[in-house]
Amino acid sequence: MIRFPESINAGAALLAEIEKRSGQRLSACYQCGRCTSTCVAAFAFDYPPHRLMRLLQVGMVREVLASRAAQLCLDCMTCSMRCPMKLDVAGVIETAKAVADEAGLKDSERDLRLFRRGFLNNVRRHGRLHEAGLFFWFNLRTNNLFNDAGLLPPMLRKKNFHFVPPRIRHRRQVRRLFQQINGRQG
Amino acid sequence: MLGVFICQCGTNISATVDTGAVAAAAAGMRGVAHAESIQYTCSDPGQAAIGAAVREKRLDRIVIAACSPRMHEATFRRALERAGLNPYMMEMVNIREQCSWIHADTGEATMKAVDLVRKAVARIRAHVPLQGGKTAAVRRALVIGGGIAGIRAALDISAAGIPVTLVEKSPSIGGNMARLDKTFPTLDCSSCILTPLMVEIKQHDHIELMTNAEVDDVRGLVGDFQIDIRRRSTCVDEEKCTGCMICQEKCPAPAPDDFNAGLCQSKAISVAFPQAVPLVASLRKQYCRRFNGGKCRLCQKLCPAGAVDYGQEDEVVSRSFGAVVAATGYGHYDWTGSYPTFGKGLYPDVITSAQYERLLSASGPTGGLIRRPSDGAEPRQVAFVSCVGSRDESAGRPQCCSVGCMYTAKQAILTKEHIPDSQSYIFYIDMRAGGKNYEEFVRRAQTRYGAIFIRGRVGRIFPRRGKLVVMGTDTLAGDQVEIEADLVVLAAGLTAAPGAGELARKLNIACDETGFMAEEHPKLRPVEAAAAGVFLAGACQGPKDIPATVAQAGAAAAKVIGLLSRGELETSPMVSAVNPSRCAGCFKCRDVCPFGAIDKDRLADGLVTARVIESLCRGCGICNAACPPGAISLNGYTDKQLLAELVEVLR
Amino acid sequence: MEELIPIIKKALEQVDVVLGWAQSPAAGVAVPAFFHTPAEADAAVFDSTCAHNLAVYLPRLADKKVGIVAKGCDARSIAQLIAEGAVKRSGVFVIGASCPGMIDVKKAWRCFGFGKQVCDAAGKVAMEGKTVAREEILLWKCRGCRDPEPVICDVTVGEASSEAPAPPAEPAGIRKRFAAMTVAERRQFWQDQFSRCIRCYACREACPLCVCRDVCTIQAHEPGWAGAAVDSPQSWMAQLIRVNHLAGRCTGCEECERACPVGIPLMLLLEEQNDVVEELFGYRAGGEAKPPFLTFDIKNDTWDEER
Amino acid sequence: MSVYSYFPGCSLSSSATEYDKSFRLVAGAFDIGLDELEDWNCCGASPAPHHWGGDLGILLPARNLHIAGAGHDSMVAPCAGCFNRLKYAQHELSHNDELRRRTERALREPVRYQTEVLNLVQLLNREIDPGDLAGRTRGRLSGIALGTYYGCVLVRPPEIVLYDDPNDPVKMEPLLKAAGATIPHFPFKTECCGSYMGLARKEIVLKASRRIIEVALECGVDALVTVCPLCHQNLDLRQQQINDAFGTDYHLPVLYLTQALGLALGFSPEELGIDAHLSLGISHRTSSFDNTKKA
Amino acid sequence: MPGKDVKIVGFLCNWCAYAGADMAGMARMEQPAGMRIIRVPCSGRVDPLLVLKAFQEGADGVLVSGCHPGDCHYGSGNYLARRRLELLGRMLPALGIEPERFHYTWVSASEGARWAEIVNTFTEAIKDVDEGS
Repeated sequence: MIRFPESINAGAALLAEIEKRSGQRLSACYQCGRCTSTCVAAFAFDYPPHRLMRLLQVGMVREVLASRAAQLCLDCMTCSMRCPMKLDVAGVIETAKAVADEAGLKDSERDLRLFRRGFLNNVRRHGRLHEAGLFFWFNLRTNNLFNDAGLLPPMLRKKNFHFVPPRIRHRRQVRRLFQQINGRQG
Repeated sequence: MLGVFICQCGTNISATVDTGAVAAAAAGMRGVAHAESIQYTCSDPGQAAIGAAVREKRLDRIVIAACSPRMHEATFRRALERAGLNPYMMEMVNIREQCSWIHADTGEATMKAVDLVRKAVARIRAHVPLQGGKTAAVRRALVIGGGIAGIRAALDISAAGIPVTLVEKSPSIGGNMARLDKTFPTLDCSSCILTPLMVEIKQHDHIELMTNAEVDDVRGLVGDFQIDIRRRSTCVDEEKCTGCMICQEKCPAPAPDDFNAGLCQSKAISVAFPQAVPLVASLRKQYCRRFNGGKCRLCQKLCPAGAVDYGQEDEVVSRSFGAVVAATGYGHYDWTGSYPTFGKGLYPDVITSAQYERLLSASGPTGGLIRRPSDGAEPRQVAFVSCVGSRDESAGRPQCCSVGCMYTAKQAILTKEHIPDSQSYIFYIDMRAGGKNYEEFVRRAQTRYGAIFIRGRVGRIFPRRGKLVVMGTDTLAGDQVEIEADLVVLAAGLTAAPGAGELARKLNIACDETGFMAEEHPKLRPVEAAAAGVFLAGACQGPKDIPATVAQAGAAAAKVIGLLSRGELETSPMVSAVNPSRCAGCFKCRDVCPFGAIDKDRLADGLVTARVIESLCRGCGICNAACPPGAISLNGYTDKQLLAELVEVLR
Repeated sequence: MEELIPIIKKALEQVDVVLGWAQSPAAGVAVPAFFHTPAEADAAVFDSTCAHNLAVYLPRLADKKVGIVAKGCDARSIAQLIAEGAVKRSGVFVIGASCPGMIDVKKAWRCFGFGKQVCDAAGKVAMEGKTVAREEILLWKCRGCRDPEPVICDVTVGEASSEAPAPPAEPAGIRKRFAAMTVAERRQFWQDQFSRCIRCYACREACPLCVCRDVCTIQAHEPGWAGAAVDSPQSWMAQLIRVNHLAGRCTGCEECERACPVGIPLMLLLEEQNDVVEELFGYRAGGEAKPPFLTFDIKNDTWDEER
Repeated sequence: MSVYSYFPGCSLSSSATEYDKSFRLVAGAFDIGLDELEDWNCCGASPAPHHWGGDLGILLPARNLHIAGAGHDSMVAPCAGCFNRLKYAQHELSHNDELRRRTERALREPVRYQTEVLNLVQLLNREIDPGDLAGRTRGRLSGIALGTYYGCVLVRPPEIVLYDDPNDPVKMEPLLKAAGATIPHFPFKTECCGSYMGLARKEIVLKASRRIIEVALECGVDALVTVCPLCHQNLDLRQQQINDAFGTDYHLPVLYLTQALGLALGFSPEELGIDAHLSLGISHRTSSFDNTKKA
Repeated sequence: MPGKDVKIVGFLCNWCAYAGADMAGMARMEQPAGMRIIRVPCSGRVDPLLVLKAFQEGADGVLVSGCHPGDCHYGSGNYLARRRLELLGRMLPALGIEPERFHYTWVSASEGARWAEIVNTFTEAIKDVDEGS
């Protein structure tokens, strides 16, 4: 049960943070559901986009931060393009994701987080993405060795699958860029 | 002797402005003999207090700090008159709309209010008593637009014995209502209600009907508008045509059928629809072969009445009117531009409710059988999409169309009546059924007719194997929805009628930001437009349903009757006047006057000076600003008055 | 320019009076003269000191038929008065004089001494031993003169000058300084300038287009646009009224500035205003069209003001 | 000859080498000089802005902008993702002082970020005159219906990328039409393909991409044309996975815009790397492309 | 509090701009308190001298607003006004008045939000000038 005003009060600070960072006023949402109607990933969400917006409106910010939806959002911005109130729904979800990162909420969508982390560490190491390296690393870490194995033969045929990682000269500079991240790492 | 009254307006003003302090400050201003703060100055006790103060302290000029003068200036002028003062010896100070309502800080708002009162006190010392004149009013009204609003207004005005000219742009009166099948919430047949009224218009002695006609030019002002009406050439002599439709039958040139919302084709020469009033054919030159390089004269040859005249030209009729009723109705929002995800109009089976209305109608292109446009099949699964071009700021249309929910429910009911094994789905956001018996009607659609209401806005419509996939959301169930529909009906929003803005400009009245004509005040002057003598009826003022339209048309008619029944009108004394002893005779005033209201006057000593023709002067004051020696002044807004204000607010 | 005298005499056959110039023996320069009879006309001269704009007399002679000797710039004033209806075209007979450019006699006097004859018989500037470049003592408006020939005239006198008008000068002196000033400096500049104003209204009296004369609002007690006090803000406001009333009407004849006994550079204001009017409306006072503030065509007024 | 800095990005130098190859061929044909950016790094792609607070989504592309700042006036980034990241970084660097300072701390000098960043369509529209193209292609693509698939990041967010209508982009059309192709109505041209979820959450990609292919076929599309390597991967490389997952039998070729134009210009499918395309290898339309080559 | 020390005189036509300012009030749109509105029947009534007089009397800014071109209640008043006012605006630097202190613009009766926005931005602009000088 949502208790008013307790719920609103409890979520007020976080909500204000999300509104400030995203530049969106959540109260403008009138729950028409068009964001959900256009979302290609919503079927995999625990909360569809319009419910994320509603949860924020009533102060249930933690539910949003911890949601799988916030992690799974593709940021394709279709919802933002369609919102009749011109709200940047994707931007709100994106902000929620960043706030969740900073708050250290790491339980949902571990594989996806792992992939993103692996991707970025891969770039940190080489300066560019080593696709084959990421591919094998991810499958090893997730104990799913045959994930996308069917794609390998055609890739190999294309000669597009490089086993030797790319290297750039100023890798150190790239690493310095990584040191400038504000949010929490890991 | 000056009296100052500070209105508290309940708490509207006093919540932010310390009215007591303003009154105290006013009491100390030069010439002020009386200052008080009143709870509701516009109320009876408030006006009585003004009267009492005038009598007791022999006040001769009054300053009232209250709401906007646009709201109550007339009220207080009457109050002064009752108190025995010249009504123009009053100055209003706007401390509500332009002070208490826009400031949060009491100190600041109070200080501003004192400033504004001081400005008015200074100004009113320069006031002089003004006396309005009387002018004869033309006893004839113009009604623009022949939909249900215009028809009702014309009938009501003429019932009071005032002649009416009814101007309609299209070939027949009837408007949008004539295109409807049935009407909510009673489901009575639209034609059955409307057609008798249309006929009554045609037969009425006091009503002059002009179809294919538009207002060309408007001059003059309330009581005596001179209006040019252009009657478009239709190449058909209205007197001779009997409406036999032989021409239409034989005409070889196809043309869009406007009446049927483009669902089918008509002919270049045609009768608008079988119940049209007047029942005459008209020829649309842009589609006619003869007017596009061809030699065809079939209609002329075949017309048994000899009514076809290719040489007919536009005719401009000039008339004088005492008052005007605008009843131009509404237009349909063109959704194809702003909703690319609905197919941009490329899917034939995505239609608007206006088109669906024609499919439902027995007089429509399918004879009342619901057949979808692409293949003529009878649809089983029908999806209704609400709020297309309504409540959508991304499409620049934030407003509610106010009738979509109701007519969509109606169409779902009629769908079930036409095709008993059909299923209707209504995507809605909020069900707005505020009228009498409306909610019950919507419930009926749901319970008795089994329409499935889905709360959520549709995101996409795309084709799949001859059907249309409607992707939406059921926000109540919290999940996405996909429907394979045979037919999709979009409840497209209502817009101002095409050309309404241009007409408003000619009539010198305002439109709101959505393009509908603006009333002077939503509660105090709901049918009055910004220009005196112009009234609004029906959907030209904003989207509304038929009952509200008819009611407003009656109200507009009552206003016209009230205005013209006395035969004469009071004129404003706020016109320009020339002080001949200061006139240099340069006539710059005459050059700038938009109304030709300046004439030459030869004084006894031979000097030539300017003179104002008061009956033509409208009180804009442009001449005043153009006069180098300051000889011409606009009563009520003289240089002296404005300078007094200016100096005082900057003190 | 001796051919002027017979032309004036001939004009007097059809007009009541001819406005021209005669030599002032005391000052050594030409001064305005009214010729009513052929005999009087013998005194007529036309040389480089005939700076006065005689059009200033026309409105007050509106009931007479008047002949007037006019330079190119004077003719613009006449045309403007006609366009505004202050003077009837049929009431004036314009003797257009080819103008060699007028000199600033005050500057000439500074060079040669007061009362010295500064023009020779040919109408050229005589230097009496002293050499001063002609450009230096020319009136500002004559530099880069746009109207050496009268826009309106019934008869012409003199050869069209073979000499090209002096080229427009780079802003020098006060113009240069003014152009370089910040807005705040200009505010101070005008305050200083108008602290010298003695409210003599010579600027207004010399102006051919100040047609209000005795009903002029600057001097009116009501409604009180500008007080009568001789102090800088009020004098400044009074001048602004005049400048405003000349918007789109001033032909740039410089008579106000020439008349100012305390030397306030009034033309800085009027030149700026004339430039803006020309830029905005493509209008230059002194033609056949009425000023842009008195006449315009709404339908074609598509000018986009939302800069 | 105008010369542009060229930012290939990771995809064009590994899994999408055919995009790079075909781009260079088309550029060469129109005398467009490409000067590959020296020592460029990964733009951060989709994961960077979505992880660790998102700063890397700006920091990584910033370095590339900085390198480009020393080179030509304009830089082309054919990969839609790289283009989007670069535009984003440009926007943030000019609006977010704090982030710019952090960038400069890493780069150890003031960052140069003003280089004009162009996407592939922008570049081609600027450099290729449709009339010229029409003359040189002699209608080789005529009779082929190409579905223009823009994806999401090329046009969104509109206030950052400042390019084309975000809901109904059309800028690919003039060139393809000039090459003789027909462009049927294709409503899913900006629908998301599932982005980078392929490895971690495959079902999202398969479902999203399936719908795009389904609608394309419904609209009579013979082949999709794209400028995004990730979209290409999801729609083409994973087409068989889609068929396996949904029991469909799709064989819809997916071409890079440069491949389509390359075909039109008479380059062979091999030269353009088209033989590498999975979906095309099993396509019923293969023959029609062979025909175009002969024509 | 914004605009506390900035005194602005606004000449507003009765039919459009004044009604627009009323509309802003009806929508309770908070605005700086320095605006002092003088109602005139038409922007064409605004003699440029009124503006200059306001500056002379110490106004920090002057705003003139009327109906949008084409919507003038009197047909052409605002056209005439914009000619006079445009000239005035361009003259101000020569008169020693910062042109930012003067603005003329059109506000319709329904544009309450626009009016509030105009008052806010104009007040800010004047404050900028004040701080700059």
